[in-house]
Amino acid sequence: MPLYYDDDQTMLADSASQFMAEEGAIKTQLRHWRDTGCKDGFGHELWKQFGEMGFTGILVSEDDGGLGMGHVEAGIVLEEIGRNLTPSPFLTSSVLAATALGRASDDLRGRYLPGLLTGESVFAVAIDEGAKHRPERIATRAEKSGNGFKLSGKKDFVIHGASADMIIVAARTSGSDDDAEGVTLFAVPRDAAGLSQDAVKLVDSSIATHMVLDGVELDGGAVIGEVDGGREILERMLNAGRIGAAAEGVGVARGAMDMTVDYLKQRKQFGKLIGEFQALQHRAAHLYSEVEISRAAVIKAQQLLDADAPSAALMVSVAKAKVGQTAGLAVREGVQMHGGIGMTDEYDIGLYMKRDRALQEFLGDVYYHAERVAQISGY
Amino acid sequence: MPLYYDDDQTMLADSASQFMAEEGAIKTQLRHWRDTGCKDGFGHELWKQFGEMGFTGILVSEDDGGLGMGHVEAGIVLEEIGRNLTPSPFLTSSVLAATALGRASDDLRGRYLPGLLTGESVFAVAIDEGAKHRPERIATRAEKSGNGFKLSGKKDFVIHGASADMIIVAARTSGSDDDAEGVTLFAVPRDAAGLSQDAVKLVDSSIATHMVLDGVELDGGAVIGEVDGGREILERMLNAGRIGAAAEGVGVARGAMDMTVDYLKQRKQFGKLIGEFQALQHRAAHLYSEVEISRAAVIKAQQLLDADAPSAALMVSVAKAKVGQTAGLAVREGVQMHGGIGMTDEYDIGLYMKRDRALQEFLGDVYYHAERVAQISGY
Amino acid sequence: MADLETFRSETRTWLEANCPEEMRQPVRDEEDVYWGGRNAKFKSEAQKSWFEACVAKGYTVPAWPKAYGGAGLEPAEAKILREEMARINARPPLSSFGIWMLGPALLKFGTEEQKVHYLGEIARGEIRWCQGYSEPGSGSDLVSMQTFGEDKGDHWVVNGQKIWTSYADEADWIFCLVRTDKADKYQGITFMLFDMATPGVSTKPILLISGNSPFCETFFDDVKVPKEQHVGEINRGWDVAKYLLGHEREMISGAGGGDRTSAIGVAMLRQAAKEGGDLDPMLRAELAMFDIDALAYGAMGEKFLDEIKVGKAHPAQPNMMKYVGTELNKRRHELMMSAGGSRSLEWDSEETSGGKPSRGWLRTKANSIEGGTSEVMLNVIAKRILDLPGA
Amino acid sequence: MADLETFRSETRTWLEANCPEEMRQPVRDEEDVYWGGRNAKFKSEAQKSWFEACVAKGYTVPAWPKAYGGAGLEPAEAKILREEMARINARPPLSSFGIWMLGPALLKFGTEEQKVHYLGEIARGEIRWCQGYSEPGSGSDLVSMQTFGEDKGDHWVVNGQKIWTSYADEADWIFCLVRTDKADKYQGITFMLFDMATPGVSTKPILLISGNSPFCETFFDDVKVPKEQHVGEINRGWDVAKYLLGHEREMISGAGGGDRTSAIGVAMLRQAAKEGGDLDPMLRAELAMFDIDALAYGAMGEKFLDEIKVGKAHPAQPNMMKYVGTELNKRRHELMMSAGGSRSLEWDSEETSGGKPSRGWLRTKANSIEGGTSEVMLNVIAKRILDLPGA
Repeated sequence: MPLYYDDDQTMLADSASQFMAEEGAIKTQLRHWRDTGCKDGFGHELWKQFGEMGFTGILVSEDDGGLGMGHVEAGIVLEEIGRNLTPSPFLTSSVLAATALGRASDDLRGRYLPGLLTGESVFAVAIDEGAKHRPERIATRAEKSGNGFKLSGKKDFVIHGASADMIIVAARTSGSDDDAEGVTLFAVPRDAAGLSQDAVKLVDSSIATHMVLDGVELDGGAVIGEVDGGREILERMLNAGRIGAAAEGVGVARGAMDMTVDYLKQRKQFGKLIGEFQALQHRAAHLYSEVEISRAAVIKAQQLLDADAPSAALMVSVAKAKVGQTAGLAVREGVQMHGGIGMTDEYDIGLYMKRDRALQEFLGDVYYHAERVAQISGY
Repeated sequence: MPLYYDDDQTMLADSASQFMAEEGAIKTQLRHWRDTGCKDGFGHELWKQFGEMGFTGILVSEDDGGLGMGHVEAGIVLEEIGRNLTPSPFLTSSVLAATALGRASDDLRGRYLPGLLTGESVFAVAIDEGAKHRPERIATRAEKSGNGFKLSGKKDFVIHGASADMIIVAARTSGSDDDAEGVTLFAVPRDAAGLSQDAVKLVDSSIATHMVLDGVELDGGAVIGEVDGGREILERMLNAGRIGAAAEGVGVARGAMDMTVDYLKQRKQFGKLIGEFQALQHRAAHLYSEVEISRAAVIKAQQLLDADAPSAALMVSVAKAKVGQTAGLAVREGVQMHGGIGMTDEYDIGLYMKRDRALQEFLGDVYYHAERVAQISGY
Repeated sequence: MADLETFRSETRTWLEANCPEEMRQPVRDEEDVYWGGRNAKFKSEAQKSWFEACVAKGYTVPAWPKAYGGAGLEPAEAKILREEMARINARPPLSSFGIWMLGPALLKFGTEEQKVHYLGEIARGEIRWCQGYSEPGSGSDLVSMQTFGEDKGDHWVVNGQKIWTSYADEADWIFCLVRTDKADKYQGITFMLFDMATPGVSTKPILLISGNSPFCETFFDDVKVPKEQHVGEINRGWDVAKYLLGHEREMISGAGGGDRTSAIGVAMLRQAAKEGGDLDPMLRAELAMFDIDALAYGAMGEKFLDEIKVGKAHPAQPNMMKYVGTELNKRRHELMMSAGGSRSLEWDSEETSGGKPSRGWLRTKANSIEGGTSEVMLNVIAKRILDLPGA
Repeated sequence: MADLETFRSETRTWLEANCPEEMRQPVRDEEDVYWGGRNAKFKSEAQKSWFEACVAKGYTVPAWPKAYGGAGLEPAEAKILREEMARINARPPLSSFGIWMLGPALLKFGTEEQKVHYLGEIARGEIRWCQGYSEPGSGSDLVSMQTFGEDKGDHWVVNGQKIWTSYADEADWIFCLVRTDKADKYQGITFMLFDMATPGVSTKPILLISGNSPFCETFFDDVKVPKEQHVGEINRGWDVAKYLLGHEREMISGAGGGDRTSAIGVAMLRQAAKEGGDLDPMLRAELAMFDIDALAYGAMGEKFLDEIKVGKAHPAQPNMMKYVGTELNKRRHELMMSAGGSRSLEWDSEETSGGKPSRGWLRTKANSIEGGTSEVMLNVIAKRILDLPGA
């Protein structure tokens, strides 16, 4: 499959680009919800518009009423989200949760997918336990209780957890914390007894929670996939989320770069446009190269995931790590090249820096994925 | 102690600088011995001149007829060696071997030091076993045999091994390969029965050997320090050698940088001196900064070693790693900024690149010392 | 040497007696810093008594002459005082741009009368100063500034706008670059001093990405400045400004040690362990590479200060120190954010003392902009140290 | 699609029958490469038979039209042939600057007569070509070249000097940039072809830091070149040169895959294990960071080739590929040297096949110089892609 967009994908990119620039713009979305102290950090109206556009169902099968598209298409939407810093529950709901729900029972799919498609529902995932992404280790316990389970443990960095109607929780039904097997995924309703969440605002104005599961009782129908067999779905969900975050990161990098290159063409110092200075030209050209390459890595990984290729996991980590480095470079160069005004809240470049930082951390940072590249490669 | 040279050190630097530029120049020394296919890779006449200048005895105590100076002074000579790429056995004989011999018996000191002082003798050290520096692991065995020892094993990267009158060999007298204790240092004469060396020319035109010890019999008097107690002297010798190599590396970096900055002021392209291009100016300025900082780190480590401070080992590794990165940058930028002619044997810049590579590897490269920094620091 | 040892033990005794326990802890936030000035309030009795003891002893500005409110300490003595204060974690009794910036300029360029008057006020923390250098159109190209002082005989009438004036909204006086001759770019600037309460001066805080507002835009609308209120000669203010910039760069570089030159690997491991985790092997490698650079830079900082003392440092060397020190500090905070993981992303949680990691990280991004950008530093190194031809 | 599957199986059968076992191993050294030309000698029977089978089939230049000695393969077929050859490690039957450089220029700018004549010779490996572009004073600033061809009616008389002419001492013919109008910098250059045996042509090999001499200085002393021996219009040779430079950059970038885009971590671990060692944790981290960049660049290479096929690639994109690809390759060899340790330092030992690691490492340093330096590539990206104002 060629590594550029086909006609359908190009059309989707055009409409996502237009939609996000018009409806999802920084001023009307990110700044608005931030400055009004919104408890969700995003707008439900916009989320419903996502539904009307069909974006919410990109990864939902046609049988379930979705578009039945793939990660390339989800990435197209995410890249535009990244460029415009549009706050939305797209990544957690339509990518992460949708991927897991695709493997769930008819009952769970019927319960949750319709709300997702219309943008009425918001979903979150609870994976991390501690400040770093370490999904290899899951200590949260789900013990048999009647014909259901009782969940106990703590989860951190649950993005949109407080706004979610349902949270997918990875818990251990057998084995010890570091075992690969014995993991089960649960669809936990927001109002489950024993579930409490402590919401914190993050640097990018998104809202995450620290979650405590204190004997949360669920019936067997809440299990996604098989009991003790959640690892495979978890991996699938994580890889979908990682490449989604990487696609959004490419958008962040491109947004920051475009804004900076524009600035280089406007700002004068020493009687010249600063974009005439060769040192800045070379740095901008280097950044451009890195952004293009990162984007290629992301599309490659998306295609491999869509093809269910064995090398997909490696390429997902390559892409997440590479984008992490590139987007980091883009926002650092962006702020530096803007000079003093880059440090002010009035200019948007700093917002790119903040979003990049949160996105870097989500589902594994550069270091986590570099380690994974080494391990998958066999060294 | 201030981190600049005092009057005596400044005088020494002046005389070393003049001596090396006149007697140790690339054309008359490195190129001469290289192009005539010299089996030593250096000139014995020059080595005797080192003796006449007193350089050979900088680290030899005054009681033993040396100058009783410290690592700062040895580093002054080494930096000039580095700038001029002067091939000599100074680092292996007057730094590494001299440091170990300083802890040796009267007998060994009497046997070997006079020849060192006059530049009649050349010494080498045999530490590495394998292609990487891993002195924590010593597999070469020294078994009790009569009132002496019988040594068996293999050593690699023995610089000047084939030219040396005596080689200091680290061997194991007890314990297993990875034990910290149980190591003993031996002064092995070149003509010891069972000792064989296979000389190879290295990229920088220096000559190293692969050494096989096949039941080399030595009497007890060949032991440097105490039996089983060699680790401390070995560490001391290695740190002396490492900071010496780092000082030489600073010289290599400075030599390459100076040559390159000069070239930037001469070569024209697009109707301008290439040194007028801001991108090259910034890279040169960055390189300058790195060289200055590396030099400060080296002097700091030398002073700490001279003061026998507990933090010396950490700073030695910091300096060796930092210089490794900086000298690598200097020679890469040097060749690149010279353009095509930088790739020719006719120009000297490539010789700096070759020397840097060998020096980087000697006694631990950037990665080895970065690991050591982490371990000594406690993480 | 014996004298110095005596001085050390006396200092230790004096500190023991005069520095309250509460003042022997690291500064945690802006609240803990005492800036002085007309409207200053002490946060605590301890802060007040420590400040007053220092003023009486001349220890707000220990190296300044006694005549100007200092303690007249020799460099070696001042170093001992610093060491002894550091030993017990003593907080600075007074923070002030008057001490860091204007003071050195006055010591070098001021008249005797100015020194006695202004330095005394600074030493006693009576007047809080701010700096008026940059303008919206003049950042790196500072000398292109346009704020103009029209000559009206015994006074100037100043009009224009400054930006990045630190704490201008809380300052009493400003030291300010004003163009007094439009015909000469370099020799047409005067280094003026005037009261921020003068009619026509107004300020507007700038909200930064860190969420703080330490800087202002400052506007001058027909501000009357008496003719005697300038440092150095009229139209020669650029000399004073250049001198101060060098000084500022040295300060920002962190060459004096402290946080900016220290290794962080072990601290990050401990922090990870507190969260029940370990360091990623790859992050550990990056930390080691950072520690190497930080410790090497620390050695350079020491060397630089040693060389300055005896006049061996290249006059452009502060630019190199500023460049490397600030880039290093940005990298340090990037790594600290990585090691801190999602916890360090929190913007206003209690556990992060109100987002200290993330706000601190964002704050460092200004390091390589303020006081001369990294790009300007590299230009200066290329030209003044490497003598590369002008582009 | 069915046709392509048929083509694949036919190709597989043909290769099975025609590619000798000996030709199914990686190229180990220069000896293993067959360059063709008047003085060419085959190293072995296998090399000869493989070459001849390919010539007969048009597989020395599979994508060229059959009329010019190629096999006239469609892009998709050519890709299958490449894949099938790679699958069995088949060596290229013929290496040649005629194939890589002159051929594409002739295909685009040549007359029909030139194509039949020169392309045929190239396809059959009869003539070995070299390239005359750079001059001692004209490296990055190529267009400033001075070699001059004086117009003598039916021929030019060429005088001047070229440098970095690859294998000029073994080449039969040269394609060469010659100034034919001193008044016009860009539109005063002609792209000429002439026989290296012409009186007045002499060459002198350049010894490189790798110890090899693949390049020469080439001197022209009153060399007579017939007027018909030029490609493109007279005085419009710069268009041909620019086209070829783009092509060369694409080639050097390694975008086509192979070594330059592959990860090395696992190979380095195996190599370390062979020496009984392990990877330093810090080196392992660097290798992982490298592998990330290499695999991402590999994806970019694929994307770039896909886009070129359908005309979606920015025309200046080869400059980006060249910049990144060559910098990456230099880094790859630095890491390979580190992983190889002291063994890789050996200059002529048997164990290193005569210093392959160190000589190969040194060779890569030219990657970012030849065919346009990294600095020139960055200039082009800044101007032609980012549209930054001219400096």
